[in-house]
Amino acid sequence: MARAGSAGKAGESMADEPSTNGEKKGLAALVEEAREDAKVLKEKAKEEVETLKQPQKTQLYKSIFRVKHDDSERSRALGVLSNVFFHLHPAKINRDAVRYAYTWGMGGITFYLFLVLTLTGVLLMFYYHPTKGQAYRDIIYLMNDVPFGRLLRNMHRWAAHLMVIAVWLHMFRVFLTGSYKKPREFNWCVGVVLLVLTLLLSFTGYLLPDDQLGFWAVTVGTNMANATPILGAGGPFGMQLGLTNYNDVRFALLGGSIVDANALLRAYIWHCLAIPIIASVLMGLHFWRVRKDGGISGPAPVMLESEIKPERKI
Amino acid sequence: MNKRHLLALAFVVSLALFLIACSKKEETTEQPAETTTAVQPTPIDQSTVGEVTGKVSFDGTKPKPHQIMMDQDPACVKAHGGKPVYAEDDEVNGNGTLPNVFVYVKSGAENYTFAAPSDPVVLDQKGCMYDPHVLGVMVDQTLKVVSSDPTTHNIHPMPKDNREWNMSQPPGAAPIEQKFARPEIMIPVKCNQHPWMRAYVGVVKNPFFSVTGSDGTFSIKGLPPGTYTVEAWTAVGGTPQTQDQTVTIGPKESKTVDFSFKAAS
Amino acid sequence: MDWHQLWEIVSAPDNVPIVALLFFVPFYAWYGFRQARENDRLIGQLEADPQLAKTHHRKIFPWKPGWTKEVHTWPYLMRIEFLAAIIVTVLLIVWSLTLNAPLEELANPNLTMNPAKAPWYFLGLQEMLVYFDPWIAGVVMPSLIIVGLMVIPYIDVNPLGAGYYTWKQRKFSIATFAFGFIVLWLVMVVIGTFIRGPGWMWFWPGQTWDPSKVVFEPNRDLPDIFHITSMLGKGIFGAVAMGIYTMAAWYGIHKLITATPFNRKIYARMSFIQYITMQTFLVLMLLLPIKILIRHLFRIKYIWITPWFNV
Amino acid sequence: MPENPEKDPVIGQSLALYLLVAVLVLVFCLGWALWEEFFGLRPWKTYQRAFVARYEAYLKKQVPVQAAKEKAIEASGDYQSLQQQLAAMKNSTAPQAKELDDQTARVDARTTAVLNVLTTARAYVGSRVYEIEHTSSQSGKASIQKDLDRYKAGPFVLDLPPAEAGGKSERISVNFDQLQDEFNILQQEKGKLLLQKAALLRPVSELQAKVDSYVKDHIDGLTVESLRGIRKKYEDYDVKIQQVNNPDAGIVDRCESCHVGIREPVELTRKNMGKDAMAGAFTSHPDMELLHIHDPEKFGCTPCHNGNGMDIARVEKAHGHDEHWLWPLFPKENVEAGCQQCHARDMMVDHAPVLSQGKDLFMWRGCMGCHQYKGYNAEPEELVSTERSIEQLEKDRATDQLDVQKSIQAGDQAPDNETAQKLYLKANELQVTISKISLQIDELDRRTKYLMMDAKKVGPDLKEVAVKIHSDWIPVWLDNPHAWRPTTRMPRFRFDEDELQAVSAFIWQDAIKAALPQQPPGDPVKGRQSFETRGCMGCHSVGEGANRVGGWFAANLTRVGEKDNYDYLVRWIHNPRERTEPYCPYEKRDLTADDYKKHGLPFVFDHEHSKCPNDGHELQVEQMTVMPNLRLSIQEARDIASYLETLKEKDPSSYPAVPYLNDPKLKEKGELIVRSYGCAGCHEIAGLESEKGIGTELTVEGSKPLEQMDFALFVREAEEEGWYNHKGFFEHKLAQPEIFDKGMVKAEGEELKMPDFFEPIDAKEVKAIPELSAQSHEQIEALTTFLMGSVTSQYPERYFYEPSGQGKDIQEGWWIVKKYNCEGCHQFTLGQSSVLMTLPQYQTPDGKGQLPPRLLTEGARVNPEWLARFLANPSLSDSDTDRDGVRNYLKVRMPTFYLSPIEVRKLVRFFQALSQQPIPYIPRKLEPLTAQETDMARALFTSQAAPCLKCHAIGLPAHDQYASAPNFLLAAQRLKPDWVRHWILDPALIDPGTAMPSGLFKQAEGHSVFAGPTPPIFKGYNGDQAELLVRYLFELTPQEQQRLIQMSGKNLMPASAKPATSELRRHSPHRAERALVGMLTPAH
Repeated sequence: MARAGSAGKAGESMADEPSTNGEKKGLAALVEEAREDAKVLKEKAKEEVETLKQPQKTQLYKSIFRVKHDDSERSRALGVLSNVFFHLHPAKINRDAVRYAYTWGMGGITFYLFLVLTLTGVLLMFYYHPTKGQAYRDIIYLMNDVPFGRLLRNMHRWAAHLMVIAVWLHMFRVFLTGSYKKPREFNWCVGVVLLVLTLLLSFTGYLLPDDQLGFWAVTVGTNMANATPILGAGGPFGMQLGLTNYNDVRFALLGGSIVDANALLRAYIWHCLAIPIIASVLMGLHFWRVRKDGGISGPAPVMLESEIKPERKI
Repeated sequence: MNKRHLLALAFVVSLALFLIACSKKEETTEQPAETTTAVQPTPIDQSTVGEVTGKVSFDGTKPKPHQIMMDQDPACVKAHGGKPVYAEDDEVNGNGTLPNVFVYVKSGAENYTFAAPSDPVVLDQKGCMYDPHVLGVMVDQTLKVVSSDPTTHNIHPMPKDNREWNMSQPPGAAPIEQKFARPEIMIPVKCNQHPWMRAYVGVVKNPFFSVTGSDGTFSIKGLPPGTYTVEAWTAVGGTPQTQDQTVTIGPKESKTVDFSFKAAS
Repeated sequence: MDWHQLWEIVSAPDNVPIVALLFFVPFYAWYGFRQARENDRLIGQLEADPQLAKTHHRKIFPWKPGWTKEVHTWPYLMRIEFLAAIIVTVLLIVWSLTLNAPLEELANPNLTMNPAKAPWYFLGLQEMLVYFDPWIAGVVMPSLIIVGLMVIPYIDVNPLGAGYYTWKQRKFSIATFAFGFIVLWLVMVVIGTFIRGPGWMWFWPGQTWDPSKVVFEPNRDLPDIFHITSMLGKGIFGAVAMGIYTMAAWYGIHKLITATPFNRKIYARMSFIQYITMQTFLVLMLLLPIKILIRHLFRIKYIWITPWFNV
Repeated sequence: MPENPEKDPVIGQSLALYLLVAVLVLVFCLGWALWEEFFGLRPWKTYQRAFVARYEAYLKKQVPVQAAKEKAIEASGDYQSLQQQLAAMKNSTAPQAKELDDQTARVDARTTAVLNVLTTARAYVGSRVYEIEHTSSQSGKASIQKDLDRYKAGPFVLDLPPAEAGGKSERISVNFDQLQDEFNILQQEKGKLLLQKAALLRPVSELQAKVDSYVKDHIDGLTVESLRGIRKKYEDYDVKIQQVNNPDAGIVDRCESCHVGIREPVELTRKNMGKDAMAGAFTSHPDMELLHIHDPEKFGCTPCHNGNGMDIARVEKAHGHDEHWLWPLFPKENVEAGCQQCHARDMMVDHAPVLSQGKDLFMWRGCMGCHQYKGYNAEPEELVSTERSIEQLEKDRATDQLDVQKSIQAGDQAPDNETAQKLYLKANELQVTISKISLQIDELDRRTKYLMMDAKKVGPDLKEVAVKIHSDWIPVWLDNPHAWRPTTRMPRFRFDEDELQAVSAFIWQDAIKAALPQQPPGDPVKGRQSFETRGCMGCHSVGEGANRVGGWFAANLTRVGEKDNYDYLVRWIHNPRERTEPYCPYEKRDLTADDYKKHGLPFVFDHEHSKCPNDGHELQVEQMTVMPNLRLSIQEARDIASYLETLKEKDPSSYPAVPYLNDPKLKEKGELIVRSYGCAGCHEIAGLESEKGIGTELTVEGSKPLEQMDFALFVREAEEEGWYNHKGFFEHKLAQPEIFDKGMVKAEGEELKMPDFFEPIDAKEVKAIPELSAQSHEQIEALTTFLMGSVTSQYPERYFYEPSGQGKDIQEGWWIVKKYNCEGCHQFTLGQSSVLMTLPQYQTPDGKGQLPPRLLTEGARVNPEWLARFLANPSLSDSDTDRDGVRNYLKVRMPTFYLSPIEVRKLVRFFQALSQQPIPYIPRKLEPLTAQETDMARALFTSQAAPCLKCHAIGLPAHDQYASAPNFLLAAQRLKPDWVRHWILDPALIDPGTAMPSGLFKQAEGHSVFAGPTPPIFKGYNGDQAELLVRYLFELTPQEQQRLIQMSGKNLMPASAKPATSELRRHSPHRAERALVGMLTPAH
């Protein structure tokens, strides 16, 4: 308040000035003064327009892009290193590592599909309520009313399928090239967990439209959980341990003994929240390990049988 | 923004304006109203018209005349002075011909339109009987029902295709005037108070009809040249029956068509 | 032949990925093995000529002196990544525009779908339900698969073949993996999708999926053939049978991993734990095809019957 | 670094081209996605554009057509005179109106002048008042008040324009209050002026409105103005989704996005909307009236039509023809199925003849015998629940009685009086409760009796087979009923020879053995007369094939003589409800004379003697047939039976003998078969009375999942041929139920049980759908429609048609009307025709006079209490029953249906509701006649000109032989005075085609006056003459009627009347008809 008051006073006194000194200077002087100011401003503007011709030199540009983007070695390296999205990559890689024949590109495609799924998934969440009855209606609504809704849902569905395929092929390639061998053993394990998570992601999404297809697929799936030894009511030793359909592992998964409203909600939470978070963390780990384990495994120079070194004992 | 961008923008804007200008609704004009005039009769060249005449004969044993018992209404008995009255449908003329046969052009005249005559056809109730027993009217021609009896009648035509009506007519009341809008062969007319009373009205679209009289002959005049189906209708013996014949008439020609009915079994 | 039905199954939107898989997997298998063959040829050359082995750059990809050994990620890798991303996007959009994601009737617990199928990637497991009890097919087996996959790096002591395609140097491990992945997983998925019809019955491609089909499925267990009727007898017999199988399989696998001098060399590098682990997983894995064969050829349901579980 | 001899393939190779191509393809894909979004998935845009274009073109064509019509109307005399009237009125009021307008303008000008000053002043005063209100100190208030008062004192100067025409402007100065007054006065003045003007112009504007709407009211179609209005609307048409959204019922229907013209006020036909397939989508709804009943804004489209109202991306999808959509559009021929889900309670659904037929057929064909369906055949179920309630109440009563004892005992021994009183009170309360329960049980007992009266079976009682049927005929019939009697509703069970013998033997041996009284033969010629005129043919027919004449509801009687005993036939015609032995549901057996003898009772059982002598339970004392008792004399029954016997084609003895009928072994086997085929669903069979229907319940069969329908081996075929749907299943099942056994290997007795209701035209040729007659197809279509509509609704129940009050009465009434085939003789609505109306003997003028009364306004016509009496006993007499209580002059006779009071009540309410008459009926009080008025009425009645007594019966046989209308003596009890008044004024308005003539009265000076010459006594009478007659009729006594007859004397009945001749005339009203009646039945 005080500030505003003083500012107001200052304003008043400024406003008062011309009325007191005005007589002396006269109108002509005032006009002259204003013209001078305008000239300065014009100069400045001109200057700045000139600099706009080289946008990469502006403060704005520099604040975002820290390095030059030219063909120099340094720029190319920095371009990767200084970019949070690209710095997963090393600045330089083995010349043959770019070869598609070796990598099949499946790891990258899987990651890309994950991004696509995240994007489309988030958009789908805007229109979806994980409640019985409403869920199905939402899908109908999505298919018929939401702009690009049909495309969105289709893309989400097919990207998920494609991701499963890509993951499998990725694993196939990694095995064929023996890339899980020392020092990449642990990263292979992370990969296996990611594979399982991918399948679970897809599976939990299956139920969400709440249609016959998803309902029965999930029923079949969770009935297996019911048969878990020791944990499921229908599995070996389940009965002996006093398990029923209301306290076994399937009940925990579904929040009930059948696939119903609770199951829908649980599937939704798993699908949209829990698994994506876990998968993201593990993905980060996976990529980080790739870097730390010396980049991608090859193509490495072939080794000969004669070159096998004797094993180092612990 | 450089010059090229400006140009492009200008182009797009002008294109849009042009399109808007073009899409303005075309002027919607309505044709002037066609005047639909009342139905005009088809002109017929009176110099070429022909004629169909004929005789309707009766074959076989004459039906036994049935006496009508009017004792239900003394006024009716009185009107006949105690003389016995017989049903008209049993009548056969002395010369073996049939009266009360309705002969009309059933088809062949569809291409002509005719205006209904302005004079009404009269149906009288005399001595609790309809006079005439069989009559023809044109579509939209007035049927005028009068009563010469001192008792109340009601006139109740029972058509299939036209609208049914049933009007009471006390003695001395004004004539009832009605029209029939659709052709129909034949409309029976009855009086609910005197169940024996029966008349038949033939409603046709053309003026080519005739009812045989006590000589059993008929004649249909004024027919333009052409081929026609002529039908005869009779209720002789109590059961309605019809017969068809085709006849071709040249200009100014006169043809004879004879019918022969038996009593219905 | 019921072509109409075959077409309906193949063209069902949700089955499209499997059809794609039928093309992808052979293609990439061929793609990988072609490089493996080249590598093997190179290895042969180098083994024959130690001199060359010292100078050669040891890759099948061409290399000339003077070429840089490393390239910048930007743009040489990234451009490929972008290209791949664009192609995948195009593929997805086209796919999404032409095929609608399936949406069936509202879920109705009173109306059982016939067949009620799990998502296609789990159909291999569902197929296992035919041969094993749910707890094995649905719980034990997936766990074993996951654990089995994870132990691979730790039991594969062969130091060769890291970072390049080769067949010659890793015959056993590649054969085993290919068997597990292609035969035991993908083929089962394909069977589950295309062959299993209503009532989870076997229909050859082109056979009409008739829900009312009736097949002869004798409920016969291995002990029954030997006329063992008592529960205890069945239990003991089953344990003995399993024991015999384990011994035989163990012995067979052992023979296999010590078949060649090279194999013996690798075997010598293995620790005891590694050996036991490997044997365990391989014996269990082998149980699968054997059980399938027994089921299909001899129509035997269980081998080992106990009051608590059946195998 | 050495020179690079070769280009490095990794670095050197450019991917630019690939990237470019990929990006281009991507851009193309994005474009494709956009196109798909805006056009590909929006085909309705094309539809709407096409519609707008075509509709505009059509309207453009319509304008001149309608303009011509308008011109014709404008040219009419009525319109011209209206116009002239209007012009004249306008001219006459114009100067006054102008004067008023001028005055108003002057007042306005003065108001403006005042307001100029007043606005500022008011604003100032307002602000000062606010300050006063919000100033806290009294002194402050006072000072502002002072300031304000000074301001108010003014002066304010006003420059006012002249107040009068030609007056002068004035300048006045006023204070604030005066200023305000000035303003208020001016306002009032203006209000007055406006009122004056309105009063002046009201007649003008009323006439103007009449003129304006004249063309609209008289034109056929729309006026040019409204056509232009529509065109204007469509000129700026915005292409967008047109949808009905009713969140309450979950309806989102966008059907109108393509079917744009469905609700347009202009009737659009396929023809005038173009030639391509699209034109079909643009037509108007074919039944606009339906849309008025079911507002589309509330109901949308899919609740009636099915389809997928939300998905309009493809035509097939919108119509719900894609897989996995549970509610595909109903096909055109079954479109009425959509009515059923909300109209399940209606037996008769207006606007839905096919569905109504299907509902009726479900009952008539006996489907309900095997298949449960909610609402059908409710009596047996209700009977069971009533009996259960009685049992429960009896138990309660017993407990209460014990409690009474206990309470009294406890009271007797109570320590103090207070406690004792409490306990005694409790005992008393319980005793009252017991009485109430006892009364309730009595009521329920009576209900049991009524329900047993109303419970009917579709087929005849098989217990009577032994006394009724020639035994040799039984297997002939069972083998193929259609072959023996093509029109029968008894279906063909596919029995093989063994089963046939077993079933025949069981039925024969299971039946009651008794002797019937021998009947002497009657006169077949008279019998034929009776059969053709008494009304038998409202339900029954005679003659086969093309010669068949008569109703469809009951059996064709041509060959009845080949199977039935003459004695039984006579008993049946005399009283079809007569039973040989009563059935006791409690003991589950038929009682014999011995049971009665044991208790010293005569073997008499009827509705008055309906309790079991053994246990007091209600008995089934009558045949469970809907056939009524015509109350014929035993002689007439013999005549009819004799006549029917003459129609047979061959003698019963010509059937092959069946010696096995008495084989007891076959009986056992037969019983199993009869049980498994559910024969007892339609027939009464000894020992199987309480069998349940063997079929599936069909109440919601239409929404049963297809997978659960037993297509057997036909799934593939059905899919390929396009009938793998509910419609296909129902049609095939109905046409040939055994089709789904085809190819199946089944053990004996496992085959499908449903019999063949429809016989193929050519039985030898085996086809998926056999060739059936057109009539069979029609019935199958109707039943299919009914079943397709029988669904679990997805809409809230409050959307169902479940009316209360009169709507409910009508709903319930139709079930009874259909159950007893009332429509065989009567007409309830104008569109519907009774069976009798279509028969040849009723086509002639005199024949029409012999038809049973039409019941178009029955509820408004008759007193409901009288109607209840009449329905219970149409003879209206306990002793003389061989007559009709109202219309004894007709040969056709209203029979006795032995309706229970439940059904009588429902029917009475039904008729009252059909005519929107309130229940209970409180008669209008009629003014008693003065002596003068009585004399006048008498004079009118007996005058020559008044024909009333000519047709109306008066109770004298010599006169009544000519009568063709009911006796006036009935009027007071039977009729409602208002109806009578309307009736005598113009009967044709109430019952078009009636024998009673119109024009008996004319209107004069606001009264109705007799049209003929009135007797002199009427001179100077000012009252309403029709009302006078009504009052007279309702006061009419037998004595008064005698007096009338005496007064009429000769006019009514001439001395010459000879009963002999008149008798002859009475029976042959006109010879033409007599001849026709003879032609009816084929020569034999």
